[in-house]
Amino acid sequence: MMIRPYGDTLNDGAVQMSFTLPVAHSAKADEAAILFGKKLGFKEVEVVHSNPLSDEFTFFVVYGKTEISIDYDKVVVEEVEKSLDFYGVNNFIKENIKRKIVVVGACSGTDAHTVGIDAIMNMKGFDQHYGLERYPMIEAFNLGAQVPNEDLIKKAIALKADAILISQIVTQKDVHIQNLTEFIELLEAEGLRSKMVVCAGGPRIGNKLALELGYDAGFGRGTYPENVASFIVEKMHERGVK
Amino acid sequence: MMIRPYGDTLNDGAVQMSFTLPVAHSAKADEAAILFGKKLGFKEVEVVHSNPLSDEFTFFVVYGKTEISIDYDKVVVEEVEKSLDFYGVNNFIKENIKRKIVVVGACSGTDAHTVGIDAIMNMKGFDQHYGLERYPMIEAFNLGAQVPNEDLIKKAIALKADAILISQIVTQKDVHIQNLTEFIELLEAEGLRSKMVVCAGGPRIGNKLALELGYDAGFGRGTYPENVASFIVEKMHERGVK
Amino acid sequence: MTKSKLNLDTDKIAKARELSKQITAPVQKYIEKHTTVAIERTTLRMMGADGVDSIGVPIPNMVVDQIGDHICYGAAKYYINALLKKGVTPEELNNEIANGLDLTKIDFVDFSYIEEKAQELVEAFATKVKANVAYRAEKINTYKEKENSPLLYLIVATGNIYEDVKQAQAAAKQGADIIAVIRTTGQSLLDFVPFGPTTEGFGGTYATQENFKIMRKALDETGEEIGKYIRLVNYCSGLCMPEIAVMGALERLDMMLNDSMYGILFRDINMYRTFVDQKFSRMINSFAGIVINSGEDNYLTTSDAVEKAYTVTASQFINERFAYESGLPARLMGLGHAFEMNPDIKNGFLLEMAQAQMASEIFPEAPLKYMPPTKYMTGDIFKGLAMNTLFNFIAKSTNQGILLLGMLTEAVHTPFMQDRFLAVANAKYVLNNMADFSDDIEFKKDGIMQTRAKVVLDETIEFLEEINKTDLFNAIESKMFAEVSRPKNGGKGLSGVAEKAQDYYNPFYTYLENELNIVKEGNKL
Amino acid sequence: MTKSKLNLDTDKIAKARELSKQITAPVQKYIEKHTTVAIERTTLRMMGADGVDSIGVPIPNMVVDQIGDHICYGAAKYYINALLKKGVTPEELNNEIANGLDLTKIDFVDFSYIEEKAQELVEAFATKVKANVAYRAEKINTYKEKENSPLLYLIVATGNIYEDVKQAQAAAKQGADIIAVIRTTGQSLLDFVPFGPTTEGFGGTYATQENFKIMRKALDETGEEIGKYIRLVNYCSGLCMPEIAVMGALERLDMMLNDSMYGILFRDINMYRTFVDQKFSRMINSFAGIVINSGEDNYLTTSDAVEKAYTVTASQFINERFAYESGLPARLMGLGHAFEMNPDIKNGFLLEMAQAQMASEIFPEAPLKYMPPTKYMTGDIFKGLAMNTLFNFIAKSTNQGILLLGMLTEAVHTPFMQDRFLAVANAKYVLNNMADFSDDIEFKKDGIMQTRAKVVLDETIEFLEEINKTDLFNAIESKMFAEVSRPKNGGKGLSGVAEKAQDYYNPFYTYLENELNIVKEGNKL
Ligand code: B12
Ligand code: B12
Ligand SMILES: Cc1ncc(COP(=O)(O)O)c(C=O)c1O
Ligand SMILES: Cc1ncc(COP(=O)(O)O)c(C=O)c1O
Repeated sequence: MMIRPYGDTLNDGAVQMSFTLPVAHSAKADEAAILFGKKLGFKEVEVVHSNPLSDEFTFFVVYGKTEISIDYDKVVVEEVEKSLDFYGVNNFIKENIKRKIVVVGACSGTDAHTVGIDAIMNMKGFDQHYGLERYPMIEAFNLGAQVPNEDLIKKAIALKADAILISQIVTQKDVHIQNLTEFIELLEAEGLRSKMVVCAGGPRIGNKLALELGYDAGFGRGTYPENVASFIVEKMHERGVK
Repeated sequence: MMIRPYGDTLNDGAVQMSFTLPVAHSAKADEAAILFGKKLGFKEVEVVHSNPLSDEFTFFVVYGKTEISIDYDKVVVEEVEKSLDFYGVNNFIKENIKRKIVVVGACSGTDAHTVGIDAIMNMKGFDQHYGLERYPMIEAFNLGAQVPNEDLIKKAIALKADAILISQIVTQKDVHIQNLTEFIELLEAEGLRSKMVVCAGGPRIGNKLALELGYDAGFGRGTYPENVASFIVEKMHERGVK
Repeated sequence: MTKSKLNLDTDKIAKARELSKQITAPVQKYIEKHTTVAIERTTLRMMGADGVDSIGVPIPNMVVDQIGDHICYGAAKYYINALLKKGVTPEELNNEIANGLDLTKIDFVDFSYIEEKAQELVEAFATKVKANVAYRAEKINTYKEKENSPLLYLIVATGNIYEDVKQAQAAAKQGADIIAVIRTTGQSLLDFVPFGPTTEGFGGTYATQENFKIMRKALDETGEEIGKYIRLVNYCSGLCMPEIAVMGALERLDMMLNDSMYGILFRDINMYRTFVDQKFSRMINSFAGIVINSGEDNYLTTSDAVEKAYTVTASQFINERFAYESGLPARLMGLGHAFEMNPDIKNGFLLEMAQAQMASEIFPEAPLKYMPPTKYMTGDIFKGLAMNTLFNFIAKSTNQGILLLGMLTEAVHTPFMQDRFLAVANAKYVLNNMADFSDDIEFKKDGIMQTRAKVVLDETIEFLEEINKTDLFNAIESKMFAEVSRPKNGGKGLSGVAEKAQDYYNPFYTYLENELNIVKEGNKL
Repeated sequence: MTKSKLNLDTDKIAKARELSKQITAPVQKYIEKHTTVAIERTTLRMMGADGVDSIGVPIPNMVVDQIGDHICYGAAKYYINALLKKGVTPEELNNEIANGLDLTKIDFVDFSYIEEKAQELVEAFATKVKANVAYRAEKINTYKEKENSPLLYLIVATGNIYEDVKQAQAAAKQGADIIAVIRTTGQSLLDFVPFGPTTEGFGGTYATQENFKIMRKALDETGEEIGKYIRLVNYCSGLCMPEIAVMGALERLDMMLNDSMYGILFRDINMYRTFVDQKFSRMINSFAGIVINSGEDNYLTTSDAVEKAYTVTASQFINERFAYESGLPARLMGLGHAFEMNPDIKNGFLLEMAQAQMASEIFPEAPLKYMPPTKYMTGDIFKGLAMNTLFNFIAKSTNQGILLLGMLTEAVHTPFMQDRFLAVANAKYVLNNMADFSDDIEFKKDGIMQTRAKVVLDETIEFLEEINKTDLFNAIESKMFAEVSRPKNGGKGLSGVAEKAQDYYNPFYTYLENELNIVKEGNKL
């Protein structure tokens, strides 16, 4: 099924955009915005608003209609779409792994945003979903924020971790990618990569990106503790971990 | 000079978008939004928000970065960028045309939005800019709204119009294009096209569009009376009208 | 009830009401003496006249055309006579008319038979409408607590009834309480109602009985699914005002845009025609429990909202009076006003709040219809959203009844599905976040807001006095409303007005007058 | 001054102030007895120590390293001694240090010469800073009426000082009154201040003296162009708190994020180190007429804003007390708080307004710094914009001093240029549109807002009493603030604290104590 955006009629291809161009505000600038919209593949482009941000920059609000469409049937998501719940995860561990599993998590590098990893790991959890610490079959260790990659690995070894959870919130200049890559390289250097389930998470982290960087999975905005717990235990089971 | 959008660094190509896709809200839908963004030419695409609008539609807020750029030096605007003011227009007429000119205007077809044409023609004008009725050298006739094309032409002939101004505000299903096209065809059928300066205007009307439809000029949002007055008199002069 | 914040002088309010009564009295006299082609077509529809002929002319129009000048006697007896004489059902009769039957060519039966049959037809009509009223009341009662307060009103305007349905259902799921199907541009000037489902309109969809039915069904379905009664709105306005009222009564619409002067001022429809039509349309709306929405907001799309605020208030008083005269109770009066001041005005928010609060204190029982910013909306959708946020804030804190949600793209296009969603989300956020703000504050004595309301009320009274002096017809002619002049005998539709004959006969009109306890102007003293 | 809306019990407010005094007293005692590497480096900078050696170590750090344990005598005399002995200017001395000169290897001159030279250096420093204060005062005075009220505060955070400049100038032209250059993540944990212009930071730009200079110049230029004094902000926080204060004093910064406990709680810096450093940093800020911004908003990024509102108020009292003890007048206290409640809370707006109004009534002279929603911002930029709109509304109607503008993309990225523009436009619209709203309303007696403020004040007092019972050090250790525990001897930087020797010498500290009329804890009774 080919789909394209819907404004008020099927397949009208309507999209709202806003952006800034590094030119002074003028009729020419408006025209440039239209041309830019056309180059993006819009057939009809209207600059419905523009105003100067300074002598050298202009802001535009633009509506466009495009004939570009994508084949929805061909869209593939490598996403853990279904997930066990709190009880499901604990039962799954009891039945299949038959011992408590150890999960170590941290917000690594210079990143100091603990709220995300806390939401996943702390007792209290998030939005009425218990965190991993509350799972009877999980021993969860939340190392907090600003944990250097080396320390995280050391700690994981010491605690005999089955899984490592890394949170990365700051993404400016791709600092998260550098940091996540460094971690995996260190882990591989230690020969531990295949022994642990390793997940990354954060609002700008997708499953795709995480896979590309060598992680087992990535979890974005709106993740609940059971989503990652469920993934970990199924992955462990799949790998035959006992 | 090649330019592209600016988010917080020159040439980062950052654009904000929002649109709706005709699919249920799901991880797959998010992925579809990303693919759509990529197909528009964005290298990095992030769905920062998505939510269902109904069981069959999902709304997305997306940020993307593109390498698509346009050559600003090659942007051409056929826009009356400079304009005489109230006094300039009157003097120009006195000096060059040497008689009062007649301008007839209306909001035509089924369109009932008078505010725009009133802003241009009525005494009071708009935003402290006098309307054409106040110009000593212009005889302005505002026929109001919902004027059928035939009536407008009849009236223009009767009043010996030098210029006709047409306002079109409603644009849904391109009703303005149909209407503007019909008018020009009628005018040509009457053999009058070359005898009059004909301008279209309205918030969704650009100069480009108007030229394509066979008008002498088009005037969009934020037009002041003197902009069109100035265009009319210069055009008349250019055509050697006395 | 919240206690008064504005400390308005109740004597002044009473004075304004008294003036409106005086202003509308001569108009009422005129109304009583006249009928119109639209009223007669409406009466025909109430009896079952419906359908179109082979070239699309509606049966009610055909009948009225046949009757011609004789509509001064009322169309009812012609149609009833034919039913009796032919011994057919209305459906059958409609078919015959479509095929060329001329009702004026049929001999009359004895009038007592006509009266008897009329009784039956009136009852049949009344039963249907009463069933609708009961159904609505029950559903609203059952699902009461899911309703927003104010009710959230959203428009659909695709031009295609089937697309409208999709968008309306989505809007209802998102939280709308009310769906208005915007009418295509131009329909108000048609002197007939198009027939059947339609898919081609500009800036809106044709109002047809079939479209009403389609949308009603769709909203009922969605309503059941989400456990809510979704109200449906259309336009009871233009040259077919009462006809659309009856279609709405039959198809269980819940609200109708219906103003006593809108057509005159904004569509250049003749004033006599409009006044006569609006009365009957309101009687029907009242009987069908339909909330009317008056159109004071329209003044502010051309006039300045600060300077001309008093015209809004004056028109509310006049609309109220006309509504009472049509038997419409206050709880069905969705009197209109709008948030249309220039956003650059210092303390504009206070002036808007004063105005909205004033309306709410003067018309405490009326479910006021509050219109969002439109005129000062621009392509800057982000600014527009902020304006809508403050608008929603005022709506809640001044206890409005019906909140017409503003679209961030108001200046750009008729709403996209996502625009509607963003509007509902915004309203829900604001309404909940400052739910009891109004109860938690008082206005400063003689502060900006109290003073503003006082000034506007004074101006309103002054204005009503002027109108009363010259009379309403002359006032309209002399540009006193909306800065347009409408000559008494100008505009569309005057030829459709006829003076009633002595023995004018309209059993439905009479029935409704009785049901609604309407005291005729003539009988008043 | 607007009269009280909340009707708070003034005895309770006095009680809270008295408790804070008791709470900070033992801390003051500790502070008086200690110095830190940062204080000594600061003192060195005040005398002219600056620059870096070939591997980038700053001169002040080199000197303090050389002195080692002897910083208990103060670093000043070593540097002054070297100046005298070598007969060089500070610049020349810095060069020699960079090339390996060890100050501790130089014999001491007679102490009276040192004191005499110190006098001269203090004077030079004071003259510079006083000139800055005078310049700022004059400009602000000249351009007064162009300022927004509250002042609009915008951040730039590109990581590159030259990009920051572009964005800052654009923001100023759009209407910002204040520009804050956000600091790169991680800098607060560096025990030195980087040197020179920098172009590589994450989520912010390094705070260096050169970066300060570059931005100051750029803003002065734009300010002159648009006829406004643009205030510049940076972070006087982390392990180099007082050093950055002095850099700011010299480069005419106008505001500094500077909290008495932020570093402890949110950066895990040792508490003793922080308390000692913050005092000197505030003395410098005070002398330089720099408004401090405290960081109470940070509590709410991890704790719930409804439940833990009292921690904000308590911290404001504590920050206020510490500030007084450092000679900082109320007019320089930008006490912090934030609009961080869950937007889904019914009447959340009222709770936020009560909190903001309370801060404003308790600290009437302080230019309160009001932080926008961040925690509940999502990728739904349209909802975010609405939240910012209500936030701006409350800021204006509760008379906040410094309005940190919210970004609709808060949950997405550090601000784009257009985000900043939209924020200013929104604030300007709201502030103007409801300019005098606050003056025009009163709060209902014992209504939701009055009750809420009363409850929070009561909770604050209870909380302060608990802290007072256990003492502030223990309170921090036992998780009473921000739900984190910080052990007394844990965290970064404790090794940089030293007990002052009997003959500790710091002519700058002494000079400022006198200038600012600071009564020592020891001398109090
Ligand atoms: C709170 C906050 C702070 C607090 C952090 C307090 C704390 N103890 O965590 C404070 C004030 C200290 C702070 C500081 C800074 N912040 Co901050 N902060 C935020 C804020 C407002 C909320 C983040 C949050 O708590 N979200 C709520 C949680 C629950 O969501 P979440 O993190 O996305 O987590 C969920 C999922 O992503 C997922 N998840 C997350 N991690 C993981 C890991 C795994 C394994 C799994 C399975 C799932 C998972 O599950 C969670 C639950 O669903 C955001 C803006 C925003 N509204 O998002 C900015 C924001 C993240 N901060 C930002 C910045 C730049 C900073 C600073 C660098 C600014 C500066 N220069 O000083 C500093 C430095 C901090 C540092 N060294 O990292 C930027 C990041 C921009 C970017 N994309 O690069 C943001 C987006 C604000 C902005 N627009 O500028 N910040
Ligand atoms: C006021 C208004 C009305 C009033 C009009 C009153 C009147 N007497 O004009 C009323 C309430 C009657 C009305 C009705 C309708 N409206 Co209306 N209305 C508006 C509104 C709010 C403002 C328009 C306006 O006055 N702008 C101010 C003037 C000064 O600006 P302007 O028209 O752009 O004119 C300037 C320039 O464009 C230019 N210009 C314009 N014409 C010309 C001509 C020439 C020759 C030149 C040189 C320059 C020029 O100069 C002017 C000054 O700078 C807009 C929304 C908005 N905020 O824009 C909707 C809007 C235009 N309406 C709309 C619609 C759909 C309708 C209806 C069809 C709805 C319905 N189904 O009932 C009806 C039908 C009217 C009809 N038959 O045409 C849509 C149009 C959508 C579209 N793009 O197709 C809009 C955009 C609202 C929306 N989002 O749905 N409307
Ligand atoms: C009371 C009233 N009636 C009717 C309409 C629409 O009228 P028309 O169908 O004539 O465009 C409006 C406009 O919004 C209105 O306010
Ligand atoms: C008072 C205070 N200081 C400092 C900072 C920033 O600290 P850092 O530089 O440690 O990230 C903040 C956070 O916004 C703050 O509120």
